[in-house]
Amino acid sequence: MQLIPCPWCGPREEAEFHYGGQAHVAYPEDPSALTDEEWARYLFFRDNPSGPFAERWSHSAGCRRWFNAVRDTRTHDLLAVYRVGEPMPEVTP
Amino acid sequence: MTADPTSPLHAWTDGLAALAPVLAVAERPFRSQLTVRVSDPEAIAAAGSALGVPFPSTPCTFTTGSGPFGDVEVLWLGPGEFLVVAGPGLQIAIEEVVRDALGTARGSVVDTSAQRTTVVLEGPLVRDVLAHGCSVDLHPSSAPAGTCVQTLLARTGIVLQVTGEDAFTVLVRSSFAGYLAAWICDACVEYLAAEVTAPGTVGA
Amino acid sequence: MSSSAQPPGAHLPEHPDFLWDDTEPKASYDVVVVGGGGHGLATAYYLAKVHGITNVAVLEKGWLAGGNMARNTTIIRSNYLWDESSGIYEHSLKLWEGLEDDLGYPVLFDQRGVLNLAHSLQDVRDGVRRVNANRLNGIDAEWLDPAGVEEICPIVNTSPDVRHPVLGATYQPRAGIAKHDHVAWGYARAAHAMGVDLVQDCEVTGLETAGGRISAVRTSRGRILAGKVALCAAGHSSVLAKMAGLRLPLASHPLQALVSELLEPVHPTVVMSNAVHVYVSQAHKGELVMGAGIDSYNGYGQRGSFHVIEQQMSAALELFPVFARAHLLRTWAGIVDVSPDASPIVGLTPVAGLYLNCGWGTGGFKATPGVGHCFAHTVANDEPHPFNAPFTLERFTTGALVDEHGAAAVAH
Amino acid sequence: MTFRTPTGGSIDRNTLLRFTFDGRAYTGHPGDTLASALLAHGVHEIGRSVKLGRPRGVVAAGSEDPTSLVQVETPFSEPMLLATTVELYDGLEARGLSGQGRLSTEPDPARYDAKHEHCDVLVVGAGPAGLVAALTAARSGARVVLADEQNRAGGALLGVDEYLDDRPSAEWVADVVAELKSTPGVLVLERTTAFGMYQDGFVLALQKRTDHLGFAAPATAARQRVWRIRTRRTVLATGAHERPVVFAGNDRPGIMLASSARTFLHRYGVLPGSRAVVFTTNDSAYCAAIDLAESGVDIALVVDARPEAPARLAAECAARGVEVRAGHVVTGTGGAGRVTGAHVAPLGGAPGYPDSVVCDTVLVSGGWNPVVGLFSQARGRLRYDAGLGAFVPGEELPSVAVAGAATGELDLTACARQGRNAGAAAAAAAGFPSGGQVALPVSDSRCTARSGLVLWRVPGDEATSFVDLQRDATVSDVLRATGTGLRSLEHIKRYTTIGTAHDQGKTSGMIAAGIVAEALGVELAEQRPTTFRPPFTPVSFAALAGRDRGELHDPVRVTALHPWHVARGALFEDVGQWKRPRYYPEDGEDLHAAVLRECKATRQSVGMMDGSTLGKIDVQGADAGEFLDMLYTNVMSTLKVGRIRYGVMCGLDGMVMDDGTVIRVAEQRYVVTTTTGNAAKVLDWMEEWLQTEWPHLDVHCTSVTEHWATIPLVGPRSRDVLAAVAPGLDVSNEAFEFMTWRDTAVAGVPARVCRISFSGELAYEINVTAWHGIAVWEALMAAGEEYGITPYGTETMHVLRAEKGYPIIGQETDATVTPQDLGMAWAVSKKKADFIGKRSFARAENNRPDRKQLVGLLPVDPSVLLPEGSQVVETDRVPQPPVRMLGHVTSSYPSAALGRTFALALVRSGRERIGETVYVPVEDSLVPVTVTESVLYDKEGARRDG
Ligand SMILES: Cc1cc2nc3c(=O)[nH]c(=O)nc-3n(C[C@H](O)[C@H](O)[C@H](O)COP(=O)(O)OP(=O)(O)OC[C@H]3O[C@@H](n4cnc5c(N)ncnc54)[C@H](O)[C@@H]3O)c2cc1C
Ligand SMILES: NC(=O)c1ccc[n+]([C@@H]2O[C@H](COP(=O)([O-])OP(=O)(O)OC[C@H]3O[C@@H](n4cnc5c(N)ncnc54)[C@H](O)[C@@H]3O)[C@@H](O)[C@H]2O)c1
Ligand SMILES: Cc1cc2nc3c(=O)[nH]c(=O)nc-3n(C[C@H](O)[C@H](O)[C@H](O)COP(=O)(O)O)c2cc1C
Ligand SMILES: [Zn+2]
Repeated sequence: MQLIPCPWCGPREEAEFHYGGQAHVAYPEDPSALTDEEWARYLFFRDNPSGPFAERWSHSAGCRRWFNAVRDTRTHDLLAVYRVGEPMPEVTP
Repeated sequence: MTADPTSPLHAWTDGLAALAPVLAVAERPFRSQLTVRVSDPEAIAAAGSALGVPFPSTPCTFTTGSGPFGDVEVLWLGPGEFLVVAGPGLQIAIEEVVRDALGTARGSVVDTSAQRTTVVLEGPLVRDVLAHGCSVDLHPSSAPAGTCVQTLLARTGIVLQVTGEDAFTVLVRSSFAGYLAAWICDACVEYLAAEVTAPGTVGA
Repeated sequence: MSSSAQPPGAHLPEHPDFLWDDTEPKASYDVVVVGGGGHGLATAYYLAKVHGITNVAVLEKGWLAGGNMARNTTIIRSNYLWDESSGIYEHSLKLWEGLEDDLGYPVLFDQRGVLNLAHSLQDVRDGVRRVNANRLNGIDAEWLDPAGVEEICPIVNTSPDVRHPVLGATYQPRAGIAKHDHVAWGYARAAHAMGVDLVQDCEVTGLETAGGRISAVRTSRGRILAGKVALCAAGHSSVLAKMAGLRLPLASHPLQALVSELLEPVHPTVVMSNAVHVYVSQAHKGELVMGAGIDSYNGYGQRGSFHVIEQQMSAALELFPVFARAHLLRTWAGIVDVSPDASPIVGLTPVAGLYLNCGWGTGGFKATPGVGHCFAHTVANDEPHPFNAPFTLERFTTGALVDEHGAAAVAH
Repeated sequence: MTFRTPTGGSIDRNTLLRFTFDGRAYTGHPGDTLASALLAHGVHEIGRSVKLGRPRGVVAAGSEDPTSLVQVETPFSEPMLLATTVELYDGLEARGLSGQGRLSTEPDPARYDAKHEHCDVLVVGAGPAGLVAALTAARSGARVVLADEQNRAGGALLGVDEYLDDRPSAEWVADVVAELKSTPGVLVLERTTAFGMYQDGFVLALQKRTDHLGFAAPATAARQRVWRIRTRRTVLATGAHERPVVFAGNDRPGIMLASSARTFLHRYGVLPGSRAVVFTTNDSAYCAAIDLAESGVDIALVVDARPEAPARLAAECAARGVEVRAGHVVTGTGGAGRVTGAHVAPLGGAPGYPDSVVCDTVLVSGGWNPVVGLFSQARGRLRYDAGLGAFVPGEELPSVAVAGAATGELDLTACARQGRNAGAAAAAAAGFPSGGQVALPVSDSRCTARSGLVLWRVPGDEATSFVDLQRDATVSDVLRATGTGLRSLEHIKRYTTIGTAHDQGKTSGMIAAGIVAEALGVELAEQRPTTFRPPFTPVSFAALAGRDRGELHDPVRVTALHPWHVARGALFEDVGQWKRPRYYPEDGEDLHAAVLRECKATRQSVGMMDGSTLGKIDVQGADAGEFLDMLYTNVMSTLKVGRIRYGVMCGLDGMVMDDGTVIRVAEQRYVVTTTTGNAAKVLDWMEEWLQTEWPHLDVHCTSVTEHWATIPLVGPRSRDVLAAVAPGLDVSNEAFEFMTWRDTAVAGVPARVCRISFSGELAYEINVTAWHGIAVWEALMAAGEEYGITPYGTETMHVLRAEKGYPIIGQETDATVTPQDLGMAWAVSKKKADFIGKRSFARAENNRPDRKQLVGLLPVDPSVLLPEGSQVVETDRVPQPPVRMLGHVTSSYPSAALGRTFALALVRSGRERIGETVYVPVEDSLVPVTVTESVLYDKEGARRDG
């Protein structure tokens, strides 16, 4: 069970959180302007790296806030936690 | 004709009372509860002064105070999200006052009085009982009185307030209240029995 | 001392005295298969056997069949909902039925039947729907009421008073389990015997193209020229595809499983329950083999979180109270590549000569012979086999998904 | 004959415990394990091996023992326990196993639980290293947990007669434990095995709390507890396990690890036999030989594989008349059951020479394996220590330190020093500066294992040279495996099954690795050991399930009206975690009869149901309309205050996700309803969009699902009933129109009444606070009595809505269905620039003419009820599979209103097929059905206004 530092509530057990996959995938400005390929990319295609990964978590059983984290998917170590809207911090895995 | 209200745990009154002396547990039903969403500091301050209690500015805490609606607690539920709790029957009046205080600031006020019910737990074993299902560190050094966390207790979400040395308040969604009561009673089984059997027969 | 009668399952057939030789990679191959799991080995085998292509190397970054092949709960069935899925899984099941003879290896395919339990009225509707679809697709399938479930597996708690009572189940008698290592080694040995090189400790670190066509793979043991490259890297598919500039609609998650110590036979079949989240069988030696829930986050660590195992145990005891004093002996995790519609991606890619077999997620062991056969066809002919033709990458663009979780809600 | 020494051991000789093993009665004492009690009676044969059926005994004294498998039968049957870890109690019944345990068919009556514990420093292992580590950390003021799997602290000291600082080691241990237990913030956990080390200082430990009490265990106490420990720092002081040497016939009962025999002597006052051969590769077994000799065991011979025996120890042996033969090994043993003799020959000597020594015991020591399982679970890299012949921790981890014999250090004072350093460093790292040095004990021990020879096996009959005694895997199995071409230890493990048994290779894994390396001619330093995985020792399923069983397995959610439903005899349906009344049978009615009655009463007069489980979300803010316009396929911003609109919500993929009504409460405030199952999902969905994509929107969403009790009042007489309980409300059609709402008082309680209908009838949905649900429901029942008001359940609700062609999310939809497929193109805005799902409607697949569409099906024979889930085919004869399927039956009911059966189905190009006959295979027949529109009842909507 990972200990995830909620930016507001501090470290809490993973069971209190909901995973939201890759971070920084913005809803397209104008979906109708996209080709089917572009729309499919937004809909289904995500980075899936082995290593540091910027991803979203929601403290669903706590303060119910979404935030971003950089986690090393090889070790599951959380390298950084930051709020929605902030840029991804530099991390050294 | 006016209908009598029924609280989610009314059928559990005796069952919970029977947990004494291990734990003093009782439902405190029908409290006025309002979910307030607001981030603007001025509006927050205005709401606080209208109720006679400053809203908590530290995450995972609650504040208490007294004002036109008597004793009022404000619980931090999340950034810009608070639960205002007062005695029974005040929800409509408080909603109005808070809405006025927020003025044009972004925010919302919702009467959620019956959404959750309140269970008060007291006694020296309260931390032990809760530690069977709550992963938050409740040691006084990390959860002093005034702490208020939203977390899980076994398989239900709760809002947990540390109200005194060995006193906690749990707010639980009404539909989960029966589960919570059953869980607490079950968690106390061993402690209740330890009251009658010789101590030290089992480990910590 | 208890009776000296031999416990069933104590004597498993012996492995053969020779499996394969460790090979140094050659400078060049007609086909390089990346990933020495079940799928990679089966693909190499059918390339050699069916298509006569033997200048083939299977490159494995660790030890052969040490990925998900070493970690899965070995459930084999073909009772999927959609026609596309039934096609390839039933093709596979038929191959399973002849595999032992085909490979000359005791793969211990045991058709002990698989039950998928229903716990809600909607589960019942979905189950009946799937049974009816299966039958029309020529797949053996039955709908059982709780009494029928009890008859097949008496230790399932079919009492109506439990939290999630069993309201019925689908049953596929031809489904079952096999011994995963035996399957992999059977394919490896047979492929090796036909001239396929099995190269272990050889991690592919780069894919080279020339003129839009795959030309070579870079590996931890040097550069290897390749006429064609077939990716069979399961959990690592995204990482490999990225080497060729491809992005895949996959997320790699930890999926855990566990075993008990050896027990006298108690569980005659395979039971899966999606609502209570249990899938369990008793393997040949006597250990209870159980799959746990998937961990929600992406992870390449081959380990998951323990609360998933704890939930698994409480769910298991709801269904099987007799398991109370069985002991958890070992837990582990694999890395499963999950696609958005819970169906695989098998076929060509925009890079000529590069072929993709991935997205089997939590359920690709059962497909090993089927996909090996079809993928070999795809690679050999540069054209999908009819059974894998629906499982293109393009379906995510057109919307022609084969959504197996929405409708059937059963994985593995 | 007894093998109990006259004195000694930490057993209570004054108390006699009775037990049976394999049906024979024996006695023992408190403090015994089942193994020590059996050995005291000379019983060495515990069970038989799984594959070969060979007799097996006791090899080690602790949890690393590979062989002493028993089934404990009292007070409750439990399989596959080690006799060496079962503490004796009065009335214990057990029997030996042959490799497989048996599960009881009775339900386990015991309780189990879990507890969270937080600490600054966790110390695993209460041997000298762990004790000093814990005490050092405790003195600093840190919160400390000390866990040891044994029933008392002391570790290796429990099995020796060493003096520390000139007093018995037990006294030193007792002092440390006493100080720990009296230090606030310290928790000492006995009988507690740390079995899993995870991320971020999360350690799981299993405490056996009442097993040792046997029949006296209180039924109210949790028998076993899983401690979920979250620690900032961990010190692993898990010690070392003695390693055997493999030789022919090494599996016979009576062959035991030397240090374990010493433990049986000193801890339990039990001798392993009468005449022993000691076979060692290092010094430590000499102490066993000397101690046993002094206790009256005839030590026939000490066989030391090293070319030269250690002079001082050899002299001590000589002083006791014990012969030491250096440069020799045990090459084989004899005996039908228990060992009766050992064959001794020079190491690497000429064949044919062996000297047979009569004995009933062979004590073996091949060196020591640090217990590194937890360190490895914590992702610590291991390194091969050639001097030790074992893998040791090969790196430092940020928050996990290793101390004592677990590092490979075998000297007591050095172990304790490591413990002190680790304890101090851990406390300091957690923010607690030193609180006073702990003095390091000095031992009078004569034997340490360091100067050993690494010897994996003695050449000899490979087929009886057992590597994994539990799995019956021998040297010949290992060599067969390497002969097949396999190189990796992982492959060899799987080929031979070595290390996969109950003991997970605690004593066999290292040896297997050594033999493989020799066979392949590779360096062990280049081999990776097989992976250590949780649990460290087996843990019962029930312990892990803990209290999450029965009614606590998964919370049952109930509405405020639930007690009423129960009292009324409702039968319930599980919908997610909710219990919803499915129907209310009267006088022995079955489902169909009850539902027909409920439907009829509702359509003809008035019915009422509990709709409280519907999700309700309060949406407030200046941008609420804009927000809802993005989430719903139709337009919500144009809804007038006071009015209600039905809405459909899709996922990004354009598939229907949920539906419900949206009411506009005020200019900047809406309340939306969701389906019961999707309430949480929809709220999360809203929050996700608001927080991550559109934080600029002034919108806040708040769940009010449980604040309200919701009561749909349905049927032509609903207006009369409502009028009776809501005197202040003008219920006329003109004053209170369809799809509008009013705030009023119902039965004297503030209520929000919505005029919506999911049945096609005149209907009202009455919302009051959950507190008032029962009172208002009862008032409605009373007011409706004269009209025969009938409570109905979900089944009737389903029939009524199906007659009207209204889909149920999750029943008519399965994540592959669009609003257009449901015939709800009217609810999909053409005007809005965008909303979630819109873009996906433009994909090729969404515009295929042969998509499955929702239609009605009327069996040609009106009495035939189609099973839900049936498939639909085109032809009146089923061709050879695979058969082309047109779709499937989603809902099917007998209808009181239609006087016949009917169904809803998703059918390829369904709307084009209206009027056609298609076929539904049911069992072995084909049922002809006519495709119709999905709305079958009151197509004109005449009944809606009453
Ligand atoms: C716990 C668990 C339970 C499961 N239960 C079932 C079940 O009951 N039934 C079922 O049908 N399926 C099940 N599955 C799924 C099934 O195991 C997989 O779908 C299937 O094994 C995948 O195919 P594979 O055997 O080729 O994969 P793998 O065995 O994972 O093979 C992929 C190989 O590629 C190698 N590789 C990766 N990257 C590189 C590289 N760069 N260079 C070289 N080699 C590389 C890996 O090391 C690995 O050996 C389960 C999976 C898990 C984890
Ligand atoms: N004579 C020799 O050559 C020799 C060899 C080895 C060890 N020793 C002696 O052994 C002692 C080593 O001291 P130490 O403290 O390092 O080790 P120890 O063996 O004394 O103590 C280790 C303790 O850890 C416990 N343990 C192990 N794994 C556990 C787990 N997962 N959960 C809970 N408890 C667990 C064991 O029950 C044991 O009590 C020294 O006295 C040393 O001299 C001597
Ligand atoms: C079907 C099946 C049965 C298994 N049975 C056992 C077993 O009886 N004992 C055991 O120790 N491990 C067993 N394992 C687990 C393996 O030991 C190992 O954990 C797994 O292959 C993953 O490899 P890893 O743990 O080395 O990473 C089994 C695995 C599978 C897939
Ligand atoms: Zn939080």
